[in-house]
Amino acid sequence: MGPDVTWYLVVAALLFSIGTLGVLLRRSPLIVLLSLEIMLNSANLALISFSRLHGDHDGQIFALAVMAVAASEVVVGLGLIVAVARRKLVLDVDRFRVLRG
Amino acid sequence: MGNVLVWAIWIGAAAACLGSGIAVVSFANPFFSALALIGNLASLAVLFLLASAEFVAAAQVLVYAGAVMVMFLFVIAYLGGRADTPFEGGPSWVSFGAVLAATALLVEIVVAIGLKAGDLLADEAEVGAAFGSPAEIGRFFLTDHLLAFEITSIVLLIAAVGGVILGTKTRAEEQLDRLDKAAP
Amino acid sequence: MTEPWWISVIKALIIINLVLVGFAYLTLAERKVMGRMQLRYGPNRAGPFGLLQPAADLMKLIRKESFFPASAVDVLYIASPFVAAFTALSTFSVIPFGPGWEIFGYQVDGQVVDVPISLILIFAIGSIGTFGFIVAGWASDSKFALLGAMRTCAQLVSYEVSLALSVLGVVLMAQSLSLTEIVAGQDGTWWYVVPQFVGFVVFLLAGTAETARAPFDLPEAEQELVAGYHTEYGGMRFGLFTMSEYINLITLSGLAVTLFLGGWHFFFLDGLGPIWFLVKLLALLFLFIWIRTTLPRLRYDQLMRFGWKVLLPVATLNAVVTAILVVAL
Amino acid sequence: MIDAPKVDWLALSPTLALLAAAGVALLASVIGPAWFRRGFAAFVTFGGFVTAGVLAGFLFDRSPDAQPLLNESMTRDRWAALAAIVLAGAGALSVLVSWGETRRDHAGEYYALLAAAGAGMVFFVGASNLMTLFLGLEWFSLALYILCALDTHRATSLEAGLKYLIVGSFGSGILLFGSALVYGATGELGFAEIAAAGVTDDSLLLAGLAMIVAGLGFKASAAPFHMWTPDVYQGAPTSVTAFMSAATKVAALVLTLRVLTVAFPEQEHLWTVAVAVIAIVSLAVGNIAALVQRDVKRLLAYSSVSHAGFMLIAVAANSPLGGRALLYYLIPYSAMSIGSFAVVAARERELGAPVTLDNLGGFLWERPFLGASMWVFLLGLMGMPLTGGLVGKFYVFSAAYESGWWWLVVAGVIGTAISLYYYLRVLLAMWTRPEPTALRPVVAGGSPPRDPLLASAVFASFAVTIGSFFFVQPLIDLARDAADSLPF
Repeated sequence: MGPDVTWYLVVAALLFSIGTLGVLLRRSPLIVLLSLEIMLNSANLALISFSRLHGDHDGQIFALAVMAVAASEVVVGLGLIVAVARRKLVLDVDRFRVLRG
Repeated sequence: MGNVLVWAIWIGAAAACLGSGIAVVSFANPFFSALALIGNLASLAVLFLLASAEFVAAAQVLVYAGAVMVMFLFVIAYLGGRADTPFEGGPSWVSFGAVLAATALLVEIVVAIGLKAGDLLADEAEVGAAFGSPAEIGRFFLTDHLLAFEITSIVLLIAAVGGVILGTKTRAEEQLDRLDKAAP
Repeated sequence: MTEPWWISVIKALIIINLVLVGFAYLTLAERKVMGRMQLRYGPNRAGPFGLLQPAADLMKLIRKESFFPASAVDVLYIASPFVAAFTALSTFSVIPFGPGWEIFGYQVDGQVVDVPISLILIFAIGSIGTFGFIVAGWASDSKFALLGAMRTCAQLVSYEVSLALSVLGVVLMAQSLSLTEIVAGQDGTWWYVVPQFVGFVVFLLAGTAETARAPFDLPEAEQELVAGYHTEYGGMRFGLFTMSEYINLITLSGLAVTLFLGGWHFFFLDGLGPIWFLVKLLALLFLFIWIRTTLPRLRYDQLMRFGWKVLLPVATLNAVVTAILVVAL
Repeated sequence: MIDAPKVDWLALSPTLALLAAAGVALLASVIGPAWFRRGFAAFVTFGGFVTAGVLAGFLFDRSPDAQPLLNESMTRDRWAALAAIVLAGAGALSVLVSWGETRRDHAGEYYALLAAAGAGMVFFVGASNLMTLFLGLEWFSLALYILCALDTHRATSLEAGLKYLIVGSFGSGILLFGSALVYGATGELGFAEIAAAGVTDDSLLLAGLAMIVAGLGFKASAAPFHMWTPDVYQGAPTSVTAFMSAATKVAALVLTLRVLTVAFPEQEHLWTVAVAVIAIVSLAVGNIAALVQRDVKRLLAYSSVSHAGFMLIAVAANSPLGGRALLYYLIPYSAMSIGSFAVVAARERELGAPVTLDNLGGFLWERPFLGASMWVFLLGLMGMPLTGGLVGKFYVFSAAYESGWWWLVVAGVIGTAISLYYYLRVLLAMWTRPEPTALRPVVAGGSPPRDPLLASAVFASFAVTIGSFFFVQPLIDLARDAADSLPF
């Protein structure tokens, strides 16, 4: 037997907070997107370890659906980043200052 | 052999997973971050395998490594130097708040898990060899979770449409470009 | 009876070496065949009939200076050829080449490892191999290499979809993702190439594009891009890239044989499994060389249009029709 | 062989109608000739929304008892059906508002995405397990991200899209991790099954619940998860803002109440307090930040944050009356919100510039109909008599009082009092004629063309805003029937 579910969950929680930090701290939208992927993946890890714990497939199915959703988010996010770069705007989340108030 | 080997692989994968996660958020260059994320995804796939989710593990590598990360690298290479942004300058109250929020989140979850660890998490269900196999997953996708399956496809379609829309240059943009060129 | 682990290791070593030798002589064969088709001799100086040519090439590549551009990103520049070569070599391990034998009381399977989702595994590992090419082009810090890498990127992603869909028909008919079961499904009946002829054709076309062979060799079109993503590579690092490309071709042909051409089965003398596998493999490789010598390269936009607007719909239609027929029949 | 699961097509029909409309509009905007795309797509999308509304009405009639479908993937009940009717109405009005937007590229795709987002929301309100909840959320969110960024030539639009995407995905990431924890604690995904699992004071479950509430708070743009709202509302094309402000709020709040009451009845003492706190923070942040705004779209965005606070009071009440109040309030709120953004859109098209308090001068006299309607909408948002806003606030407050939340009532009243100030500023700005010297230069080509479709949308919103005051009883009866399908 390998490690029990608790250990998986600790890894998932750590990974989730790493991703959260990345989203909140980084300014490059590309890296923010990458950090979002980490967040979604940590949730996947939690889902899969719980699925193993309960011995039913729902968690794994959920994880697969999340994968597709993550891919979709990346498509739209990258499309937006390319469109922003095409307009020669600065790629910096903090320097989007047109809209403020 | 079995037990020690599983633990060794697990520790290796978990360490790689966390290490590459930290690398993703701390590299200055998005290209390196993306490469670190590939490492992250691969080590997660190993963890999935150890949690008897073989199909999800394979799909993880196939979907993420095969499609998502290629797309990422393509865009980063396409943007070239414009993709680089320096790391946060000095500590601002925003970053302080972010660290605080993330730490609070982490503590909350770890405490929750820790409290839980005693009773429920210890006894894992017995699963057969077919658990997590493509046949089982497929059966659930076509029966209990049919709606989830269909919605997934709709979400992907919307994303594809969005990618095309945002990726093409519109006439309004071309007009702006012409104005930019005309201006000295 | 399952196979002891040390037999797997020995078998893996043998197979890797066989594949490497196969690669070496594939380069020679390609040059010879191309030469003949173009009314030339091809290499014929090193050894009888030029048979030592691969060895001579190897010596040349190894003895070359391993330089790299000053502005290249060291770690990635050095690592990416290894990634490409490693993934190329490892995919061959799940392809079954024989029925499995009992030798001196030990079970020896007909493939290096047998996993129930071997088909997905091949695609997964293959997709990791893509990164070798992309990262190489980016890390070289050279215009041509970067352009080549981005073309590779776009082309591989576009054609991978069709490749995966073309295989779906076979998976539906065999009702399994395991290559051994797919081969077993073709034993004593029609090979899947007959009911899945469309799938086979799509697989070959998409496969040609996946391995970036002519007429789809846009990523390394020498007239436009010098040598594509490996422009800045020399010596054995270049050799590793070439090796991974050829080995990918061999694996792809092996996969085509397994999926569509009955694997190691044949109508008679079925006991000669590996021999039949090799014969089919060589025939397919010859076909690929033949295509390369005869067809001109596509233009880039034609390539993309063909991939998305012709190959993908055909592959999808094939999969859908197969699914309907499998359910209905 | 796998037995095909039984699908209740009627329950899915509003969603499917909108999806079909999206598909047809998308195909037309790819295949059809250029002149044909926009009109056809708009027509089909409008038809899709109307059909969806009619089908949802039929569904409302036919499903007096809630029943779970497809292993609890979704629920067929009156709660979802009434919300779907409101959503369909909001969508149809948004199509009318969008027509005047002269977009040369992606005009067809715009309507297709609008229909797709509507389909997602109509599905989302009926979702009843954590997986379909997450997927439905992403379904309409992705469509909205794209819609926000559709004007790729405007920096503000791109910025709005990117911000919305990042913050929205962050919110759904939190929601997802929360769902995973709840799944871990109970081993179930379906709402009712989670409640039936009988896990009460489990730390995993509570952590998950907190994260789910936070994740939904992002979508409902409740403070402190509202930071994207002003930027996105301001940057997005105004017709999209109109749709978002009404429909997203309906979907998010309706589902919030469903998931909280169905899945977490045992934790009621915790989540009601959490929701009440979020409601107060939203009221405070929304109303105070709105005081200093000069851009009308931003002002309305903060006003929508404060309204999220009002509606969360109804959620916190956790009673049949609260559910009734929430659904009733959403009807005039959607109309007022779409109507006011429609007027802003009209003014924006007239000026070719963002609408601020400064360039709104004399609007009431220049465009009497639009100006007067705007007055009515703003009075309704304030909660003045003769509009549904008053009745809505009254019901919300009485629900809160009935459940013993008297301090929520006090907070709501204070919030309303503060809000008078900034709404009155807008009213006053429209009333005051600009100085004769400050006359704007005449726009080339004379006054803008009349937009009868936009005017009819404004008229419909106007009618609903006023009508919901005079026809309170039938609407409340509908809302009561709907709220009865939730287990309070």
